Amino acid sequence: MSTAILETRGLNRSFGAVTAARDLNVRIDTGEVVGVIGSNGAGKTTFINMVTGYLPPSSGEILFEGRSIVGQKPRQIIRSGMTRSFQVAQLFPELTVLDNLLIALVAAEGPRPSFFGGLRSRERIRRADEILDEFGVVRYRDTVVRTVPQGARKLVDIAMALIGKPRMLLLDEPTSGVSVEEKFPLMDTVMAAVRQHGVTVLFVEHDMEIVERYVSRVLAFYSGEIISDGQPAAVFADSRVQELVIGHGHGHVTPASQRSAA
Amino acid sequence: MRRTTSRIVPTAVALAASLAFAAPALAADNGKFRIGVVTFLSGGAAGPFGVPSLNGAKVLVDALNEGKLPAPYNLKGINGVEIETVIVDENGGATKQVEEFRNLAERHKVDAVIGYISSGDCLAIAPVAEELKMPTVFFDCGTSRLFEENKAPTYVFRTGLDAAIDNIGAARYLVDSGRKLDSVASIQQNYAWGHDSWADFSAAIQQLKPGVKVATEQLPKLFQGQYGAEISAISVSRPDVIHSSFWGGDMEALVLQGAARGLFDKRAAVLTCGESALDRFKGQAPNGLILGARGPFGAFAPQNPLSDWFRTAYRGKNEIEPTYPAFKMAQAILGLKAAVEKTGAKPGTIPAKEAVAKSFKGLNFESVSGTVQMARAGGHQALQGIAYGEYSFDAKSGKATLANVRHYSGECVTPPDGTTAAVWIKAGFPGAQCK
Amino acid sequence: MLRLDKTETWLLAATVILLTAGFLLPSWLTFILTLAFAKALVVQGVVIQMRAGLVSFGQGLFFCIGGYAVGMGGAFLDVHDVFALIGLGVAVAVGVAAIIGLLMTRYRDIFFAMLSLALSMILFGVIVKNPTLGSTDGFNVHAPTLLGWAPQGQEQKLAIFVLTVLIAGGLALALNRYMKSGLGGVNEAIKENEIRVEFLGLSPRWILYANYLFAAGISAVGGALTALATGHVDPEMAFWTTSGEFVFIALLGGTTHVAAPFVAAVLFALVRTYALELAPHSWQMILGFVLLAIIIFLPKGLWSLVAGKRRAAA
Amino acid sequence: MTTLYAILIDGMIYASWLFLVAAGLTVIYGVMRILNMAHGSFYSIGAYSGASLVGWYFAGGDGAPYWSYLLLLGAALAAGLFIGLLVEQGLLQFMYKRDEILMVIITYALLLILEDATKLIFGVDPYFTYQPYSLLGRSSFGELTFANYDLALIAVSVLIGAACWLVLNRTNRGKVLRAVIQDREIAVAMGVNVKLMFAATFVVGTTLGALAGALTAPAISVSPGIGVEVIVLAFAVVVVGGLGSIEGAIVGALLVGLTRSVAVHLAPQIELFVIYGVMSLVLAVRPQGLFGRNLARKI
Repeated sequence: MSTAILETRGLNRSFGAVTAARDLNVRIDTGEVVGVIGSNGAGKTTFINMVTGYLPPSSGEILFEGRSIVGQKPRQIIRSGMTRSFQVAQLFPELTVLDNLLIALVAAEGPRPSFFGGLRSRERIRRADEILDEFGVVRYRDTVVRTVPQGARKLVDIAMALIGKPRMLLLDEPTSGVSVEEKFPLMDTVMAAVRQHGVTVLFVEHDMEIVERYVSRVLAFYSGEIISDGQPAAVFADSRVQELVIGHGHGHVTPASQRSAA
Repeated sequence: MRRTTSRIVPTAVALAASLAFAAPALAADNGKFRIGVVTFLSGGAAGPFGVPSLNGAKVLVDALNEGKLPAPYNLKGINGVEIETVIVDENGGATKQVEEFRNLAERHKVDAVIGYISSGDCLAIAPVAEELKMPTVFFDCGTSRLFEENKAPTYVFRTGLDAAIDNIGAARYLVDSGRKLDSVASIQQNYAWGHDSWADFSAAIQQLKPGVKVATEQLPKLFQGQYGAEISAISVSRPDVIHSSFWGGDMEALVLQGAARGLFDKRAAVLTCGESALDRFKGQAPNGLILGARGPFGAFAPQNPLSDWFRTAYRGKNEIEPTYPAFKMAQAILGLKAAVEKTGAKPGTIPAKEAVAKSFKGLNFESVSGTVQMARAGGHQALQGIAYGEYSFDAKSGKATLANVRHYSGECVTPPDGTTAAVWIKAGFPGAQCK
Repeated sequence: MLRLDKTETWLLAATVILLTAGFLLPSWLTFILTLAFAKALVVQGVVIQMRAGLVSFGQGLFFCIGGYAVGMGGAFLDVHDVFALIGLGVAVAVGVAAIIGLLMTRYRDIFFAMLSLALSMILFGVIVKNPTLGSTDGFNVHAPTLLGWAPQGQEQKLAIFVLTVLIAGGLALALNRYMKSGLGGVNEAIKENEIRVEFLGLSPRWILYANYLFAAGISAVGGALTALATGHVDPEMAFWTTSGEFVFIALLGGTTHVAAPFVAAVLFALVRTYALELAPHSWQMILGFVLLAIIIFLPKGLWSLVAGKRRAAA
Repeated sequence: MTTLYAILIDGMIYASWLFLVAAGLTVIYGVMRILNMAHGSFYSIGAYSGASLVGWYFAGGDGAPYWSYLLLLGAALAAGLFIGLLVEQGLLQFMYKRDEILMVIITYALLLILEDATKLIFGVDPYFTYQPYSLLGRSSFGELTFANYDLALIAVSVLIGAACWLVLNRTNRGKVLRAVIQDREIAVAMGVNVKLMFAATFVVGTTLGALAGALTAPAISVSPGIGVEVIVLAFAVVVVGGLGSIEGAIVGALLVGLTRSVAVHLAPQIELFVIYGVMSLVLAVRPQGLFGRNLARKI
C-alpha cells in the first residue's frame, strides 16, 4: 500500500459564472506518473495553478504529503518539495541559459541569497554544466534565452523546476509549442531525469501518443470535472472520454502550440 | 564588460585634467573688470525680477563702459577699467548655485559677484563668498537671517533691504493712513518668504495697533496660480485689511481673480511687492490697492539726476518703465563702483579684493534711489527708507500712478545692529526715529 | 574570497589616481568632482533599483534625509564628526526606508515611480512648512570635524574631496560585489520575470525590500557628502526634479557597470556647467536633447559605447 | 453655512480645472500606455499661445471682445495640433516598442526641451490677458461673489468629460480604440490602423492639454514654469482615479478638488499635503487607482 504524496478533497474554483473546477478529489501516490488530459478550458491548468498556490481555490482541501497547503504562497509550496514547469516556458529572457540555471541554483540554496557571495561561483557553474549536459542543451549554454528555440526553452524550464530537488513535479503541457520531431526526444530526456531523481510526476498533455507512452495513469478533465481516472487503456476506451476529450484534444493540439508560441 | 574600466578611468581623468588646463584660458586675464551677475533667467522669478534686473545691469554696464553716466559716476567703467559680465542663471537650487559661484570665483576669476534674488541662495553663498574672499553684493534677497547667521562678514554686502522692513513699513502705513483696522487676513506663498513676511507683519501690526484680530491665514503653494478657494475663505472671514507678500505671476493672478470677485471692495489690501506690476495691472487692480517696492525703488524712487538718467536709458532700451528689481540691480552695481573707486587705486587699475571690501564697508554712495548708507550689519547692510502708496489708474490716459505715498526713513523701520528684526519688533521698535 | 577581479583592481587604481589628482587639480574642479561623486552615490541607489526593474522618481527623499541629517546633527544635536553625521544620515534613511519600503515593494512600473515621487514630495512639504528648518531657504551646515581634526577653508574642501573619493571607492567595490552576487543576479531575474522567481521558491518582495533599503542607505551617504561639500541644505533636495536628475544620470551612464554612474555624474556636471555658460537661457534644452540622444542612440547608456569599442577592438 | 457652500463651489471650480488638466494625460495613457511628463509643457504652450493671441487681439483695440473666446479655443487647437503632430510624428512613433517606464523618461526629456523652447518663443515676461476673464462679470451668492468665467469653466469641463466618455463608449471609433487598449496584437490582426489611432489619440491628448492651458490663461498671469507646476497635480489626479480612465479622472479631480477646498477653508496649514496625502492614501488601499484595472498575468 503506497502513500499519497498529493491529495485534493472537494476542490472547487469558479471565475464569475465559469466553473473551472468542480469537486475535484484526486489522490496521487508516491512514484506515480500521472497524465492529465482534456480539451482547452477543461480546468487542467487551473488544477495545477491551485495545487501550486497561484490560484486560491474557492473551496476544498489540498494535502501535500499529508499537510494542508491551501493558502500557502507558491514559494512556500515549492520549498516544501513540489515544483512545476509552465505551458509557456517561464524564463529570464534577457539572460543566458547558464545564468538562468545559476539563479535557479542560488534559489535552491535557500530563501535568502547572499549579498556578496558571487553568483558565478565555480561550484554552481560546475552543477549548471552537469544539468546542461543532462538535458542536452549544452550548445545553448551562453545564448540569451530570448533567442533559444522553444524545445530547448521548455527543457531549461523543466530543468530549473528540478533543481530544487522536488519530490513532486507538475508539468504543464511540456511538449506544447515543440515541433513534432522534438517531442519524443524531449520527453525522453525529461522522464530520464525525473526517474533518476525519483520524482512523482503529474503532467498535462494534449498529445495522446505522449500520454500513452509515458504515464502509468490518466485523469481526464471535462469542464472542471474529472470524468475518468485510471489505466491509460481503460480511460481512452471510455466512451465519454472518446467523445468529449480525445475528439477535442486532437483538434486542439495545433492551436495550443500556436498559443504558446505567440 | 569587466575589462572596460581600463578605458574609462583614464579617459575620465584625462578629461578632468584637460579641463583643468583649459580653465585659465577660459578666464583670460584680459585686464577687464569681471563681474559675475547671477539672477533668475528661467522659472517663475525670471519674468518679474530676473529679467528686469538683468536689463538694468545691461543698461548700466553699457553706459558705464561708454562713460555716459552723470556725476559722480562719469569715470569710465569701474575705476576706468572696462566692465565685463559673466551671466549665470540663478534657477536650480542652492547646491547648484554654490557650485556655480565657485566656478565664477576660481575658473572665471571674476573680481566681484552681484546677484541672488532667492534668500536660500544668499544664505548658502554668504559663507562661500567669505571663504573665497570674493566681494559679493546681494542686490535683492530679503532674508533677515543673512547677517544674523553670518555675524562678522568681510566680503558680503547687501545693497537691498531686509524684508522685515517691507512689513514694518506696511504696518506703519496702514496705521498712519487711519483705516478701519480691527482684523487682518493673510495670504502668503507657502515658503520661507511668505512665512517670514507674515511673521514680521503680524508682529509689527500687533505692536502698532494692539488687539488686531487675525481673520485667516492662507498659505497656497508657490506658483499655484488658482486662488478661488483662498479668496472665498478670505471673503468669508470678513477682514478689514488683507496683507500679502505675493510676487510675480502669483500676485498678478491673485489681484485679477480677487478683483473679479470683489475681494478688494470695501477693504484695504497691501501687497509688499506690488510695484513690480504697476504698469502691468492695466486697471485690473482696484484703485486704492496699497503697493510697495521693497524700498525707495521703481516708481517710489526719488527724482535725481541718476534716477532720471536711469529711467530714460532703461526706457530707451526696453520700451517700459524700470521696476524695482532693475533699480536694485543698478544700486548694487553703483555701490560696487563707488567702493572700488574709493579705494584710491589709480584709475585704470583693479584694486585688491581686500581693499574693495574694506572701502565698501560703511560706504555712503549716491544711487538711483538717493543716497545709500551701508550703515547696518557693521557696514555691510544698506540702510534706506521705504515707501508705500495706493494704486490709482487713469482710464483715459491708461497710465497708472501712485497716490497718498508715504515715505519712512531708514532709522524708522530698520532694527539697529545687535538685535534681530523679530526681537526689535517685539520690544516695540526701541530707538526708532520717525518724523 | 578576497581575490580582486579586474573591475575591482581598476576601481582601486581610479581611487588612487583621483586622490592624487585632488592635490593637483584647481579647487573649482575638485569641488565639481566632489559633488559629482556624491551625486553618483545617489544615482547608484537609482541604478540598483533599475536593475531590478524599478525606476524611482523619488530617490531625492533619501538624498534629502542624508543631507538634513548632517545639517540637523550639527545644528541641533551638536554632532560634528563627519563619520557620525554620515552614519546618522544612513541610519535615519534606512529606518524610514524600512517603514515605507513595506508599502513601496507592493508596487511596480509607473506606480512605483509615481508613489516614490509622491513620498519625496511629502518630505519636501514637511520641510517647507517647518520654519525651524529654514523652510525653503534651508540652513547652513556647521563646519564638520574629522576625528577631532577641524580643517578650514581650502583644506576643508580638500579633506571632503578625499573623504568622498574614499567612500565612493569603497562603496563602488561593495556595489560591484553586490551586482555580481547571488542577490544581484536574482534582482535582475525579478526584472525579467517576477513570477518565475516566486516559483523558484524566492520572495521577490523580500528581495526588492532588501534592495530598497540598500539603495536608501547609499543615497543617504550621497546626500550627507553633498551637504558637507556645499555647507548648505535646502528642501530642493527632495523636490521631484532633483530625483529626475538622478534618473537622468542613471540612464546617461547605463546600468551595466558599477563605474558608469560615476563617469556619468562627472560628465553631467561638466555638460551642465558649460551648457549654463554657453546658453544661460536654454541649458535645460541642451540637457533634454542629450537625454533623448542617449535613449535613442545608446539605450544602454554611455557605457555601451566603451563596451562596444572593446568588442570591436577584440 | 456660507463656508459649506463656499467649500462646495470652490471645490467644484478647482475640480473642473483639475479635470481639464488631467483629461489629456489620462486619454494618452489609456490608449498608448504613455505617462506623458511633457503634458505640463503642452498646458503652458496652450496658455502662452492663448494669452499672446488674445493679448495681440485686444492690443489691436477695436473688435468685439467676445470674439476673444473663439481666439482662445483657436489658439489651443492650433497649438495642440501642431505640437502634438510634431512630437508624435517626429519622435514618439519611433519609440512605441520601448517599455512604459522608458517612455516616462523620454517625455521627461521632452519636458526639459519644451520648457526652454516656450521660453525662447514667448520670453519670460508674464502674459497678463485678463479681458476674457473680467468680461463675463461676476455673480453673487449671498455674501460670496464668484467670477462667471470660473463658473463657466465648470460647464466646459463637464462638456469635455461627457464628450470623451461618449466617444470612448458610444461610438464605433471608440469601440475600436478600446479594442486597441485591450490588446494591440489582436487589434492589428483585426486590421485596425494602430499607427493612425495612436497619432490621433496623442494629438487629442495634447490638444486637451493646450486647451486647459488656454482656458486658464485669462485667470492667471502666464509665466515660465507654470507647466512644471501642473504636471505633478495632473499625475496625482490621474493616479488617484486610475490611469487611463476618464471616469477615474473625473472622480479623481472631484476628490482632490473638494478635499483641497475643505483644507483651505478649515485647515489652511495642511493644504500643501492634501494632494499627495490623498494620492498616497488611495494608492495604499487600491494600488491601481479607483477606476484602474489590474490584470493578473496569465501563466
